[in-house]
Amino acid sequence: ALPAVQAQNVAPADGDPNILKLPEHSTSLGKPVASDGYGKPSKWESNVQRRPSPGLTQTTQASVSFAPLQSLFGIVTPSGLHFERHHQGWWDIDPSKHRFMVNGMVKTPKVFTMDELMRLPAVSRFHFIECGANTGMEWGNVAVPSCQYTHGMLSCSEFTGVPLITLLELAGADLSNGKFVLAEGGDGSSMTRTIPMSMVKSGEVLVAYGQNGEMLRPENGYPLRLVVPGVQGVSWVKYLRRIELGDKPYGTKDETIHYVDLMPDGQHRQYTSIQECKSVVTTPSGGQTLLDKGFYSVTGLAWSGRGKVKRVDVSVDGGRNWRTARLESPVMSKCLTRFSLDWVWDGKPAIIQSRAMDETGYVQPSYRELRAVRGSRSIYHNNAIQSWLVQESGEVKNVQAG
Amino acid sequence: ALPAVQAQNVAPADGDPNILKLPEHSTSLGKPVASDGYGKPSKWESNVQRRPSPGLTQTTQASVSFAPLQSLFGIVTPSGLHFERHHQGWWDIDPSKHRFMVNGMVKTPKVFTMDELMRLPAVSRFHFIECGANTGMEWGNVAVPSCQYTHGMLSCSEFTGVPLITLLELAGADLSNGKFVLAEGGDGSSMTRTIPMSMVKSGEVLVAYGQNGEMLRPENGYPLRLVVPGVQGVSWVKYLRRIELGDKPYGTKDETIHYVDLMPDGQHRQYTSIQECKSVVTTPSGGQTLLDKGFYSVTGLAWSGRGKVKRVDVSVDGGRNWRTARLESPVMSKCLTRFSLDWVWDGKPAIIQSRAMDETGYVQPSYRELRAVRGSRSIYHNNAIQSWLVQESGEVKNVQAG
Amino acid sequence: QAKGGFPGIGRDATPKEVAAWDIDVRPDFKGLPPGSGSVAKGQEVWEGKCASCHGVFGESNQVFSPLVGGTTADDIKTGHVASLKRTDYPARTTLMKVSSLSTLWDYINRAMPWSQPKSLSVEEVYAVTAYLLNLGDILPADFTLSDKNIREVQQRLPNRNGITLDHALWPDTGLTGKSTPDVVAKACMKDCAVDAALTSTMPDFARNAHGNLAEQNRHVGAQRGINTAPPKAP
Amino acid sequence: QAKGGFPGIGRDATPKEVAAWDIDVRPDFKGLPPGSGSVAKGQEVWEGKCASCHGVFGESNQVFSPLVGGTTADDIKTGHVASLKRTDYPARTTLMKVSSLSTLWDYINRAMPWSQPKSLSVEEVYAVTAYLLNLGDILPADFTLSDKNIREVQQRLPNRNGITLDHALWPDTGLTGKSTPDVVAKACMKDCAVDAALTSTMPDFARNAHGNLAEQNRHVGAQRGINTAPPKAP
Ligand code: HEC
Ligand code: HEC
Ligand SMILES: [Ca+2]
Ligand SMILES: [Ca+2]
Ligand SMILES: [Ca+2]
Ligand SMILES: [Ca+2]
Ligand SMILES: [Ca+2]
Ligand SMILES: [Ca+2]
Ligand SMILES: [Co+2]
Ligand SMILES: [Co+2]
Repeated sequence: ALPAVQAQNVAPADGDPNILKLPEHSTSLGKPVASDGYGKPSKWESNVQRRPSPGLTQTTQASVSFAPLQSLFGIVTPSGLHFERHHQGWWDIDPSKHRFMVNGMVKTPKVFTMDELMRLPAVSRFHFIECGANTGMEWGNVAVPSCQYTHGMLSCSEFTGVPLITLLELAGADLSNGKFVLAEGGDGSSMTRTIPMSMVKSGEVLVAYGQNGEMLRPENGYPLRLVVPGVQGVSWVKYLRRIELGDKPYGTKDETIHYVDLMPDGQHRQYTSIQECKSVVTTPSGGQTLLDKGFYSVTGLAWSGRGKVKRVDVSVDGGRNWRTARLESPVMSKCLTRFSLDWVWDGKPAIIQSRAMDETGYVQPSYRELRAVRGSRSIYHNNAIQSWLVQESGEVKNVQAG
Repeated sequence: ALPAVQAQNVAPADGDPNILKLPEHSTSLGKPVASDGYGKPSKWESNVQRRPSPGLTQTTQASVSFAPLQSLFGIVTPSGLHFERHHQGWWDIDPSKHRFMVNGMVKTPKVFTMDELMRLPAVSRFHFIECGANTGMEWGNVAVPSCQYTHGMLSCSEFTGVPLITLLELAGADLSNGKFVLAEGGDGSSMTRTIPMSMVKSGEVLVAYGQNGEMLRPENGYPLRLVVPGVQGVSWVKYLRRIELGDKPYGTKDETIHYVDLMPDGQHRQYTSIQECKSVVTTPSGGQTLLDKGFYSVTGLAWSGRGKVKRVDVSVDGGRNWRTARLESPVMSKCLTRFSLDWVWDGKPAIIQSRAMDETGYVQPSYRELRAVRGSRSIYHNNAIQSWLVQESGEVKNVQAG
Repeated sequence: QAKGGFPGIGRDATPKEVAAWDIDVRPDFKGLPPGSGSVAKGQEVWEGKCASCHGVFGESNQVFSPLVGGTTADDIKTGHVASLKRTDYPARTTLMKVSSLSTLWDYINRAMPWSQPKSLSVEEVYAVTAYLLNLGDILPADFTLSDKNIREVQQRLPNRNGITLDHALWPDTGLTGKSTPDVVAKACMKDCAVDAALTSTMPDFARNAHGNLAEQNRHVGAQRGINTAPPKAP
Repeated sequence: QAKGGFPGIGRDATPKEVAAWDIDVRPDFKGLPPGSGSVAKGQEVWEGKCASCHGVFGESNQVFSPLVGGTTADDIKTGHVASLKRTDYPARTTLMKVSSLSTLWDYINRAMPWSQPKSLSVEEVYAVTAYLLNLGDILPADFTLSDKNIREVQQRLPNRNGITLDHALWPDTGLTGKSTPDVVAKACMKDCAVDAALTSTMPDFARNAHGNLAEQNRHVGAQRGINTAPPKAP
């Protein structure tokens, strides 16, 4: 019952007309250099887009668009496909007018221009960013058809910026009494989040302007955003205008009313920041249809907010048996890691799953294991093992199993 | 004699109006998600473009556009800014009609569709690609004003594809007698280049379809190109249609008439493939003007076609004294590595240089050292140390020194 | 930090600049500007500037989840919203979740009204916060909220005790209770015990809810997107 | 390779498919199709399909470097183009550089005429190759080039001996002579001997040759692009 895709591995009698008759591009002259001073993807790639999930939000400016993970390779997310999460819409801010302020428990509150920030020693690091609500629609049951919508609030870039600690030191920060910083955005929502100084002191929190070699995209906070590796995206404050050093957490809307996790006993967990170890098979995945029986490379992404991915196991029988997948190098801390596993599909139903483990020894849980502790109303921090059912028809369906 | 840029590090009496008067983006509602299903850079970034060098080529289809290295961060080149080199123009090929053939010293010549290639186990790796003629205009003397034109035939991406050895094995390649492969493109030029089987056997030569997470860009060979790490870009055949296994090199136009290096004795070196260890300071660099005296982070790129960059030294006095720069991690083989060094500019003339060393111990030469062996008519493989003169005016000029 | 610092980079902020941007209010009310606002004034503000989106009674889910509803007089006593324990309760309103009054004040002040954020006066923020609490039967109609009495009002928030920090999802020790993860899974490799039944599958009627998936996958590759354009034949 | 191979992936190529694409010709003339073409016929082809770009005598540099010129009768004897030793010789034409006739044949066959590549018949390729050599005084006007005599003609190529493989820039041993790099630099760190004079600088008249550099740098950052729009005042 495989779909009627033309069986391409038998040649027509003499040969394939796409070979025998030389294509136009082999027999004529192509287009000039710098046709685009800034190039675009092929017109044949127009299906590869970020998309909102219909009905998920009531407005388009306090909303989300999901990255098409099912069509991506490697670990870098093309900036044009980076997932979006805005609370009050996005802006394209004139960087020459943007200012960054450091205040609070510092000797002298300071103001920096972009010119000045970009003169300071910068670092470049590959990190994933995941929304705390990624896979949130699936806490109770299957809700969306493809990994774009189940896992697409996830992206990974090379970020360039100045370690926040450098700027705090420049302002004469009180590093013994200052325990938390507040990060604040310059957009309408002026997003605020509390970040522990221990992370800042480690040098990993960046005041970033670069993303994948160029400036941040407007949708991702141009010209300045905070990078808080391993922590949910909402802390990576966009359009960053201010950092305040304090001795207590700030109890902001998006850490005490939202991005709080409802436990079975009716209590809300607050300040749940870390994105725990998680993985998802992106090929094949929900909403796709396999062209034929035979060989496939099952591939996907794994990540952990606590460090490096150590191992990924893959099951094709719904979790009964597992094989350890290959990991692509380099495996970087708080960064996506691509895994893959050889698989010959025999045409029978199969349930594909992946299970990641990080360097702390933490193992990605099944839905059963996760729900046993946290119930199913958390909204945030759903890092359960994802199951894709490959049907005899070749169609792949989002299911929960195990 | 510094330029009349507004001194930004003194505040106006009460404060900066950009702070005191809240900007519009702080006080109103921004744009919706997925305004662009495939996003673009900020409108304020429009100066960051790839560009041809006027007068360099007589046609626009056998030509080059240069990546704006002076404006890039980290190591990933945004695909829209990837340098271009076409010999007969570029194409946007329908991938469903593209075929890939393996023939020559194989048991059975084989044909693959893109569907089939993309089912095979793939790897993803970060590599630089540099045109053999990069910096070629500068062999004899200074010719172009900025590092976009001196060094911009250089880019770096995460490439995804199938190791060529897998496909040769599938065709039953004669691995003991087959010593060379010919790679052939499907465009008008049907670019051909010889590649040694030792490289192919090592698994590092890829039949690639992915670049920075998405498909290759049309200008870079969509839907299929060869990746030959460490070797000059012309071997990374675009629009790849065929690989032939043979026992002798193929003597193609672009390895025996072009991409040959004229030595002082009038002999041409043929089959000069490797891009030797090289580096360039991108900030500050030619054609730029410093805004003020004071602190700068001198930063640039280093790479080697023979492996990893081991060390980069930077001089600000025209090569008299050197300090060892910081290297950004991860340092990957045959990949760009970003370096940086703290510098306080005192307003006096300074000549900035960088000198890279790779893991084989090879040291990037000065123009004097390079020309002593190779003269100045090679066109290709100019990896000499680049000098930028910072003038008292703040203007930075391309010079040759040392 | 570089030897000799970073000459030429950054300047001192002026007091007016700090005042213009340092608007946050912490749970201990650090940052709260002095002032007050009555429920009556708040009703004016609400009906003029808020109700169009959030509903006259804060009950609307047209543009966002309801702000008001789901709390009881008993919750005000216990500081725990009882309905949060129920799995059948339909909504989680703002007043059901909020544990610090500072959060409401701060957020309204920085981000509301949505399309004119930071346009409210200090009095208006006090007033409309008071009115929201009045809509939730937390404050009486004749109340005036101020920096003087806000700590007492905090003690009436229905969910003020409804929160926990006993988890290991904060990237530091100190603030939260646990340092080892709450969920501990096992990496069984062979003949693992699994439930054969699917606990949940994508319902057929939702097949097209996200558009035609064939148009959401590339045209070549190891697979295609499923054509979900026409409803699947039964 | 995966155990059990890759079932379902790839198929055998048909002989016609291989013939359609396997067009390369090696220096040992493996791949050269049998056939021939005369200088006279070549002139027809040249003047009809090539001269508009390369010039009637192959001398044009309108669209590309000249193909013909710079070789002498003596070069044909020695197999070394003498003018390549001169640093004052203006051009490096194709005939000055080419060392294998196969390369010319193969390239014309696959890529020329530039806007109609692969449109020439086998005879036309032989003929126009012969005509190019005739333009370079390498073949007489009454010559007919063929797969039978091409090896002898190879022995008349002016630069057939003008090449070297004695370098370490091939990523393998075997083909080339050296395995250690030709240029050996030293990484001096302190008080290094350098020439104080600049050996070359960007000439002022070329200041604007690449457009206004202010428009080729971002508007913010550690620096700006130099405004090269107006000619610099002296
Ligand atoms: C134009 C529509 C609109 C208007 C007018 C508006 N709001 Fe809102 N409000 C929203 C939206 C949308 C959100 C959710 C924003 C987000 O997702 O971050 C919101 C969020 C809130 C919240 C936080 C709720 C929660 O649980 O996160 C409060 C409190 C609030 N509004 C109060 C007000 C008040 C008070 C006013 C008037 C002074 C007002 N709003 C005017 C649209 C509006
Ligand atoms: C429309 C213009 C055009 C026409 C017509 C044309 N050529 Fe060319 N030719 C070019 C260009 C441009 C190049 C350089 C291509 C490159 O950079 O790879 C070239 C390159 C060549 C070269 C290689 C020279 C070298 O040193 O690399 C040869 C040989 C050649 N042409 C022969 C011919 C012949 C024979 C014909 C006719 C049958 C022909 N050309 C018709 C434009 C043309
Ligand atoms: Ca790095
Ligand atoms: Ca988020
Ligand atoms: Ca890799
Ligand atoms: Ca090249
Ligand atoms: Ca404050
Ligand atoms: Ca052949
Ligand atoms: Co939110
Ligand atoms: Co070339």
